[in-house]
Parts: sequence; structure tokens; C-alpha cells
Amino acid sequence: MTNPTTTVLAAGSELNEERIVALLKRTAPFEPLSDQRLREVASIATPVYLKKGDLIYTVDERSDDVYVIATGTVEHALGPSAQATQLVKIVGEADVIGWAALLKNKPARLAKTTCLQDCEVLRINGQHLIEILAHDEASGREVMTCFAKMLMNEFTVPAWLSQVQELPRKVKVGADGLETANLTGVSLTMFRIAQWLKSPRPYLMLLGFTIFIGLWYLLSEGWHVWRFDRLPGPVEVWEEWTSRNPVYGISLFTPEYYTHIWYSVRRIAEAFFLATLLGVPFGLFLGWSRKFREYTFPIFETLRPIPILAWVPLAILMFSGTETPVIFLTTLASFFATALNTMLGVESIDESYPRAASCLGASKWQVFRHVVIPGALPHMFTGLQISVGVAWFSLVAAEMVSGQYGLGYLIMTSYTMVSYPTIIIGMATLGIVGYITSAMVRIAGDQMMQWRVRELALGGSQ
Amino acid sequence: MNASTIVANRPMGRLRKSIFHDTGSRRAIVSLILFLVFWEVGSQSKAWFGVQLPWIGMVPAPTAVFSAWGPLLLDPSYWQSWWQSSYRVFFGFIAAMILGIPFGLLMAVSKNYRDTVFPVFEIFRPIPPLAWVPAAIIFWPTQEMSIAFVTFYGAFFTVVLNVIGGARSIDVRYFQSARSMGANGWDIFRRIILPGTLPSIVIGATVGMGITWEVVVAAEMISGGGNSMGGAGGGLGFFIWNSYVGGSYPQIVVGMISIGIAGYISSTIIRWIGSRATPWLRMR
Amino acid sequence: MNAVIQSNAFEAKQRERNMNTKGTKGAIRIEKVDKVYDPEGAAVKAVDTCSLDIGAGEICMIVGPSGCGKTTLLNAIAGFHSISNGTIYLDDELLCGPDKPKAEPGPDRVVVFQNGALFPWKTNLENVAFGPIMQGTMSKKEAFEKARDMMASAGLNGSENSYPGETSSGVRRRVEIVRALMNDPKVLLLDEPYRALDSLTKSVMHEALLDIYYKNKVTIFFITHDLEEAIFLGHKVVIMTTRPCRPKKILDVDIPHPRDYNVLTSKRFRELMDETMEAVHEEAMKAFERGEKEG
Amino acid sequence: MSAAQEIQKPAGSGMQIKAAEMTISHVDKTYGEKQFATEVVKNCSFTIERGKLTVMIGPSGCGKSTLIRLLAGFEKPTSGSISIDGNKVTGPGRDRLVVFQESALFPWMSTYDNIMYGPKARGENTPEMRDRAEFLLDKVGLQRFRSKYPPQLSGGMQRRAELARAMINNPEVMILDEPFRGLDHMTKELMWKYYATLYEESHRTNFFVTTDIDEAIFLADRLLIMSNKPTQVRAVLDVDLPRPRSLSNIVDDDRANQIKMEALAILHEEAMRSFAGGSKAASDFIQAYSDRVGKSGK
Repeated sequence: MTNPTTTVLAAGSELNEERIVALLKRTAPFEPLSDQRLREVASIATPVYLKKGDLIYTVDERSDDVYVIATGTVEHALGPSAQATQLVKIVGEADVIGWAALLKNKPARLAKTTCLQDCEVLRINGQHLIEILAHDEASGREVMTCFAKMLMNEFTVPAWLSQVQELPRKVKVGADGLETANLTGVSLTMFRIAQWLKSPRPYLMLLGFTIFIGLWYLLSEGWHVWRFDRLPGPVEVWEEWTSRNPVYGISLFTPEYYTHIWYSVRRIAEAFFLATLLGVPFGLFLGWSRKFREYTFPIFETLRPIPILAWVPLAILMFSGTETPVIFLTTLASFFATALNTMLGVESIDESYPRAASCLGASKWQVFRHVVIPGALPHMFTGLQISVGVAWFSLVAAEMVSGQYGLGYLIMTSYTMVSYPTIIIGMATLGIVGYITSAMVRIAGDQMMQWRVRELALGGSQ
Repeated sequence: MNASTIVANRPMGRLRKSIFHDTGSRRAIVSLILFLVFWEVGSQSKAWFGVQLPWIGMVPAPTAVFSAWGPLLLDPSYWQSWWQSSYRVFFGFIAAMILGIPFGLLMAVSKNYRDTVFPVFEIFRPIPPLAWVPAAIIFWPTQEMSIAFVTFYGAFFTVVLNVIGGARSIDVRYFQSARSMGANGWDIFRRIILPGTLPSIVIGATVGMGITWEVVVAAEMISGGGNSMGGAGGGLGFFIWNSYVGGSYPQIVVGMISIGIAGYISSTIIRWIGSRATPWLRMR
Repeated sequence: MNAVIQSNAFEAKQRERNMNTKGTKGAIRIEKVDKVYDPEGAAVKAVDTCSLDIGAGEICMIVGPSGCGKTTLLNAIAGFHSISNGTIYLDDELLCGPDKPKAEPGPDRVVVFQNGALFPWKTNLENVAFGPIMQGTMSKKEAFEKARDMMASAGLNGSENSYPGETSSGVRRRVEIVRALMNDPKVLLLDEPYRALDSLTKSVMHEALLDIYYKNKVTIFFITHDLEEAIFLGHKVVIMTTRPCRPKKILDVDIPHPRDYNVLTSKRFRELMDETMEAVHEEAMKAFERGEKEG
Repeated sequence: MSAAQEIQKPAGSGMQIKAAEMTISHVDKTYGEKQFATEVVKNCSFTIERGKLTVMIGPSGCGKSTLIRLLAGFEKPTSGSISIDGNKVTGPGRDRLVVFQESALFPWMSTYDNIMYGPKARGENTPEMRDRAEFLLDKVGLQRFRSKYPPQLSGGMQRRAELARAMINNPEVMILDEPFRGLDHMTKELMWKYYATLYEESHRTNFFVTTDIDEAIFLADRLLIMSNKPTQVRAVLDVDLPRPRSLSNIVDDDRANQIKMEALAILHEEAMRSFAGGSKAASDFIQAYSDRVGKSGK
């Protein structure tokens, strides 16, 4: 792109070939070139004269040319996306700017350059320059080396992975050089959706659901196949679920439906919170301290094989009321899963991490705080996900046996009241709510383990 | 001391080692005894000190449990409960393996099949197995069959997910080397996919076994307890529930411990079979 | 941009000045060290009456087949393992001996691990600043500032805010060495740090290590099984016997520092390679054959 | 393949060695579509000569593994053709055999079963094949470990078993993708000797990929030096050192050192060339390289 503010004067200007060669000789990257090569370079250089305040180029323009400053000073301000060590600097005589033109992928301009005085600048086409350098491999290589070094010194790796969402147009600058990243968040997502729609997957998925619901319909409502006719069909369930005036009393429009959901979710939240609060530290200590493990793990292992439901009568005996036993059972189930996985997490930490920490002078407690806890996080979150699943499992069972309200209770009472469509509604609701809770745990885990997410993202993209 | 003395001291070393090893088991014994003592004191707090401790105070004491257990050992109906539960677990588990393994392998092998079936499979997964109990009772003609169904359902998902995960984690180089040595599809399935998935199947089976016991106990309590199916045919879950309803509280704990033992034995068996089936994982 | 070139020239001069003076601290004396492993009573001797003197500021390369017990020696110096017999001194201070079989791990002897032990949950900068913050010798701010400076001088600016998992393995290794140097250690213990790198990257890493060494002059205890690497880097190459490990041959490499890659094809280098190759291969062969028996 | 020539028949193996020639002409390989496309191999042409050991060397991450998948027929090139003795390669076949990076022995089979896998899979579990397996077990010194599972073998032994597993199928072309990567340096050197002996006895067509210049020079008859992504052949060097070679001779030999310098020069240049868009390893390299330029006072 041409810059409207630059003015190219006619030939016969003050910057003649001799001066250009002399200038290039003083310019750092061109030093290794022989006089003859310099002359060749000079022949493709166009002198440009600029006024104070003129713009040479600005961010995001196409980069075709390299500039060598002959006289005057230029302010070189890198755009915020460049993640440079130094954002603004002043360059002067015999300095080179705009070397992005020499890079393989021709990234867009990263900086805005403004003349601080009236300047004389040489414009050199990057492509032509590389062609000249290619003639002379040895010194050409040195020129490129010098450019490479300048690059390395000036840029830092941007946190582009974490910025995928915010930055609509970002430029990846890294240890591996420069490249334009047209893989912005939005376009990448669009691309993936397009790819997905092109693949047979969504249609097969649709087919799967069609077959499932079709079979269900035909078996129960269509053909009234033996025994299947006792089950409520999809149409009946759907009508009941979305009815403003449900036959059996439970639908999307009855407050009772939400009371049941609320009860179950609240119990899960309480139990999960309690289990995490107790299970994570317990698991950490189990993994960290051998003595602690030897004393407590046998009891833990003796109690663990007893199915949670077998605790029901005991729980009713131990705790008064109907609410506490349910919470106790659910907590117990989650606690075992959380504690066990946290312990495995601690055990999975490579022994060189605590060693490295201790030889860097960390005390035992610091090792625990800075190595053991973060190192166990991945397993811990796997444990928490399992723990949510187990919590739902035991909650439903506990609600069915004792307790009032809640989805398990709803399913069981619907059975005794012979309101069969409500059973299916309850089951479907359980599925949805259960899925949401475990997704929430997963998201929380990703939030806490940015390092892992970024590592995996990189592994996936390369 | 020099090197030779150390080497000569080997028996001593071994002895020290074994004592050292013992600290682990000694601590385990100490902690278990402490646990029992604490439990006993807690349960007897009212009788001994006149003050009933919260929670633990309501639990039958270990001595009461053991004295209740004694006569039960001679009672055939107790053993019948064992038999009932084990029988259900066994059939539910076997059914889950027989249906789950081919189902999972099919999903792992055929992409189209997986894309069609897996989403449907996924929407079923978050529904806890026990939520199926009423629907199962409605559908199946006998209660026994509905319990069997729920048991099967509990283990099925774990088995299938492990089979898929295992088959898909097989190193692609194994397929490539097999193909470049001239193997056909069937041979790859038989000699690469099947053994390659076996370790995951074993893991799935061990976890599935645990779930099966959970489900069986719950199903027995819900259906046997809710319905008055009654009698000794109810299994260990019903045994516990029945003891609760009948007020013989120490028997509840006997039932719990029995189920714990049963679960432990069955998972040990699975693990043993698993390690026989995958000898290459037993290194050295 | 001329400044870049100038500062390089300046650094080069600085380096030359440093070249003649080795460091003054970090001499290690190992005297008749034994180590017997005793798993389930079956005594396995890993190190056998091993004596070795490493001068202050020396690069000492330990060469031996894998599993020969080199790492055991390193672990004893670092304080991760106890020794069964003998003594180890650091600058005439007892590290471990008959009354104190296990040394305390500390920031004066920092280890760079075989597979790398940068904490994946901390950014590179946090990793580098870890030591001083833990020891409480610097405030967080100071530590980060120093870490940034040190990384910049090792050519690592740009990767400060990335997590180790995001950077290339070559960069990770350099960050790890910088993390060690942050603590101003007397001794740097390197346990086959470049094993997993491909040979091109490895050659780059060698020069980077020498660069860092010329600036810092710490004693380097470097374990490897690559003879070329050993001769290229070391002042002294110690060839170990296969298990139990004991010095078989000690070679002084009289190629002057600073070295660069031209050394590899120089005559003297080849002579030294020749001189030692046989000894190394003898041991490698022994280990190789025994590896079969152990299997 | 009919055009394959019979080169020689080593005593005792009972195998007729066939060696084929592969031609790769103007091969391109692109992954992804439109603006997301990455060109991994571009206009790549070379021949793997009959009965010779061709070694390909290039910086890691330069797309060598892609090329191997193309040669083996696991993937198809975007354009261009690959042929073996004039027949176009359309998929994997038993005429070409790949030995993979690290070990790809089936962990669930004993050493013997692994070696016999190929014949069994093709339904050729004949006495002749079993004899051949015994012969190869002896050859690689694993007779005593025939019933061990791969995880029970040391790294060096696994690689030897893998070589035997490949050779029993009597491939016309053997393709080895950094087979000794991950071994420690000393074991690696011993494996070179093992491998070189196996090659010298049979003179199959071998195609060997590596990143290690010493390995390349020790083994190669011909050395292909690859450019960075997109992969192309940068240079072909003939390694005309006498066989059998020994390591100490190679270190001493002036000719070997000359080849090494030549190859290194090209590789360095290659790393230079790719600094803008290349691999991380290459950019590391650049940095040190440019440091060196600064150091020597320029």
C-alpha cells in the first residue's frame, strides 16, 4: 500500500549513489556486504524525503519495503499487539526499520513510525533485497543473521493464547519468528463450525436421535408392543412436560417442578462443598505424609468398599430429621472419590519437582504449598468430577429411600402415584441438571489450571 | 566400616528392612484398634458415662455387632441373602460385559456408528442408575428382572466408556506396523485392537463391579423395602433394611460389613482375572 | 541497533577477561564414597569407593553407561540420597560423611534434572524467581526484577510470561539453568540435561551453557553418556566404570576455553576422542551385555 | 514385485533378498484447507536407490515423519507421485516396511510372537518361517528373551527385536524413522554397529531418517539433507567411506570429517533460512548461531 503522506522526489536528488553506499556501509546489518553488493542494494533503494510529523507506515499495513534512515530521527512505536520489550524508541541515522518486509510470511506492520524531524529515508523493496542477498550466500547469511538477532532482542512472546477471545486481529510474535495469525478466535470457530457441518457427524447425530425417539414412539405409542405399551411414549411425555395444565401435576409451568430441582441442587451443592472441604486436605495429607497415611488409610480403605446405600439405616439412626441423613450420605460418597483422587494426584507428582524445590531452598511447608498442591490439581479435578457424579448417584438413591422433595423423591412418588410420564420427566431433568453440574466443575478446573489449558491448546495446535 | 562389611551384613539388613516394613502394618493395626476402641466408647457413652455423644452415640457398638453376628453365621437365611445379592451382581455384571464390550468396540472401530450412537448414549449417561428403578419395575414383568436391569445399567456405561477410551488410545503406530506387515482388518481387530483394549476393559470391569454392588444394594432396598416382597429372598440390601425396620440395629452393621466384604472379594477376583489376562503388564 | 553489535563486542571482551580466572568457590572433594541400595535385603552396590577432586569453577564431565550409578553420586552431593560410606566436602565443609549420611539439600548446590523440573504450573519468570522468594532473601519485586535481568542476559527475554509447557525444550533447559543460577550457587549439578534433545538443538545448548559458564564461573558437575559432549564442554572428563560406579579414567581436556564448534573437528579434539573412546566403549559393552542378563 | 532384483542370499537365512527402488517425484503434501492450510512437503523429489542405505537428515519438526507416512502409504500425497519399481504406491503394502520412532513392538506379544506377527497375519505360519524367526532371534542375540514381553526388555533389545520383526517379512524397502531415538548415546553407538552389520550382510534397500549427523555419516551410502518446512531435498552427499566402518575410524577419518562439515554447513544454513516461520528448534539454533557471529567480533 502506498502511504499518502510520503513524497518521492524526482531523480537527481541529494541522495546519490555514493552517499547511499556510504550510508549502507554504516548500517549495521549491511556491514558484511562487499562494495559491489552494496551498490546493487543502492540501485534498488528509492530515496524518500519526509517532513516532520509524516507517517512512514502504520500498524497493520502491508509490509513490502525496508527503510534505512539517512538523516533525521523517527519515532518507532510498536502496536500493543506486538508485545515488545520496548514499545517506543527513537531511531536515527543508519538505522533500519520495517524489516518485517524480509520475513517469510510477510506479516503486517507491527509499528507506527512517525518522523520527528524532516528526514531522508531510503526505501528498499524487501523481495528485491532478498534476491540480491541470495546471490552471495555467505555474507547474505550474515545480513539475515543480524536481522534475526534484532528480532529476537525486540520481541516477547505475546500471551496470545489467553487473548484469543478479545483480540479480533492479533499477530503472533514468538521465538519462532513472526507470522500473521489470521487464525483469530472468531474465524477459527467459524471455520470449525463449517468443517463440522461439512462432515457427516451432525447428520449422523441427528439420525441417531431420530432412530432413538422413533423407536421409542413406535414401540410404546405406535404399535403398542407388549410391555412397551406400559411405558409412556415420547409424545405423551412431551405434552405433559410442556403443558400449562399437566394431568399429573408436574410440568415446566408448575412451581412444584422447580421446588424439586431446587431441593436436589441445593443438597448436591451442600454435600459437594462439604466433601471438597474435607476431602481435598485429607487427600493432600494422605499423599504427602507417609506417617499420616499409614495411620489413617487403613480405616479409609475399610470403610470405602461399603456401598453408600448400605449406610442409609445407620444414617437415619445417627442423624435426626430427614434432611441431614441425605446430606450425610451424599457427602460421604463424594468424600471418598475426592480424597482418593487427591491422594493419587499427590503420588503422581514427579519426584524431581519437590527435589528441585528443596534444592532451591524451599522449606517443607513451602514445598507443600508451591509444589504438592498445584501438582495434584489435575487429578484433584478429575476426582471432583467423579465426585459430582457419585453425589448425584447417592442423592437420588437417598431421596428415594428417605427424605422429602428432590428429583429422586419425585421419581419414586410418581411411581407410587402411577403418574408414569412424570417419572420420565424426572429422569430427563436429572440428566440435564447432572450434566450442567459436572460441566461447571470442569470449567472451574480449567480456570484454575490455565497452565494446563495452554499447554494442551498448544499441543493440539501443533 | 567398608564395603565388604556392609555386604556381609546383608541378613541384618534384611531383618531391619522387614521390621521397617512392619511399621506400616503395625501402624495399620494400631489405627484400626484405636478406631474400634473409639467406636466402642462412643457407642457405649450413654451406658458408661450417662452422656450420649452425638451421632456416634446412636451407632451399635462393635461388641454388640459381633455378638449379633455370631448367631447369624448359623442362620441359613443370612447366607441366602449373600447368595441372592451375589447372584444378582454376577448376572448384572456379566450382562454388562457381554453387551458393553462389543458395543464399545463397535463404536471404537466404526466412526459412522460412533457418530450415530454416541450422542444418544451421552444423554443417558448423567441419569443415575437408580432413577431407572421405577421405570424398570413398570417395564419388566418380574421384580427380579427389574433389579437385574438396573444392575446391568449401572455397570454398562463404565464398561463401554472404558472400552472406547482404551481402543482409541492404542498407539496408531501399532496399526501402521501391522498394516505394513500385511495384516488385514480382521487380524488387526483380533490381534491389535482386542489385546490393546484389554487393560482398559479390566479397569472398566473393576470399577463396574464396584458400581454393581452399589446398585444392587440400593435396588434391593428400594424395591424390597418399598414393596413388601419380603422374606429371605431380598438379598443383603434388604437384609439391612429389614433389620432397620425390625429394630435389630446391630444387624444393620453386620449387613454393612458383609456387603463390604463381598464387594472386596469380588473386586479382588476381577483384579486377579485381569492380571492373568494381561500378563505383559506384570513387568518382571 | 549498532548498540546490539557493540554490546556484543563488549561482552566478548568481558568474557575474555574472565576466561583466565576460574571461579573461587565450589570445590568438591569426594572421598571413598560407597553406596549400597538395599531393596528387600538384596544389596546392590551402586557406587564403590569413589574418590574424586573437582576444583572450584571447573567443568567436570562424568561419563558412563546409563544406570551405572552416576546419578546416585549426584544425588548424594545434592542431598537427595544418603551415602553408605565415605565423605563428601564442599569447599572443605562437610556435606555428608559417616556421622551424617545425608546432606541437606540447599541452594548452594542446584540440580538441573534429566527430564527437566520446571514447575509446569508457574510461568518461566515465576520459576526463575522461585529460589530467592522461597529462601526469603529477596522481596518478590526484587526477585522478579533480577529474574527478568538474568533471563534477558541469557537471551530468554520473550518467554518470561509463558508457561514451560508452551516453550520449546531448548528454551526450557536454558530457563532451568538460569533458575539454578539465580541462587548464586557454588555448584551446578546437571544430570544428562540434554538427553532428550535432538542433536542440532543439543549443539546449540552446549554453546549456550558455555556462554553462561563464562559469565558465572560456577563449578559444573555434568553427567552425560555422550563422549563428544563431554570433551567439548569439560575441563575434566571422568569416565566411570559400569555398576558399581568408580572412576576408571580421568582426562584433562587441554583445549583452551572459550571453545566453539570448530573445536569439534580440530585435531586435538579427535586425539582426545580416540584416547578415551576405547575405555568408554569397554564399559558400555559391559553394561549392554549385562542389560541382557538383567532383563 | 517382478522388477525387484535378487541381490544375494546370505547363508542360513533361507531368504531371498529382494531390493527395490523407490522414486518420489514432485510430491506435495498440504494439511488443512484454504487459509488454514499448512504446506508440509513441497515439490519434493528423490530416489531411494536399489540396495543402498539412504539416510535422510534434517532438523526436527521439518516434516520428515510426514514424508515417511507418505512413503509407507498411510497417507496420500496432495500431488505428485511415489512409485516403487515403477508401480505407483497407493496404500500400505508388505513390500515396504516401517520401523518407527521409539519402539512399536506390540506390548501384549512376546518377543517371538512379535517377530512372527507378520507371517502369522498373512497366514504364512510355515516351518520355513519359523526357522527364519529362529535364525533372526539368534542373529540379534535375543534367543534367551524369546518369551519375554517388550516392557521387560531393555531399550537396546527392543530395537533389535524390532529390526528382526521387520526383516522376517523380507521387505523390498525398509523404512526406518529415527529408530534409535531415545536410546542413550552409548547404546545408540552399539545399535549403529548392529544395524550396519545387518545391512552389510543383506544389502536391502534401506531408507533411514535421523537428526543425528554422526549417525547419518556412520550409516549412510547416500545422505539426503532436507530443508525445513515445507520439506524439500536441499543436498545429496555421497558418503563414500569404506565398509565395514568403525566408530574410531570415522572420528579420525579426514574424509568423514569433511563430509560432516559439509553437511553441517548446509544444515546451519537451512536453520537460518527458516528463522521466520520455522520450528522452535531452528530458532534456538539461530539465536546461538547469531551469538557466535557476534562473538567472533564481526
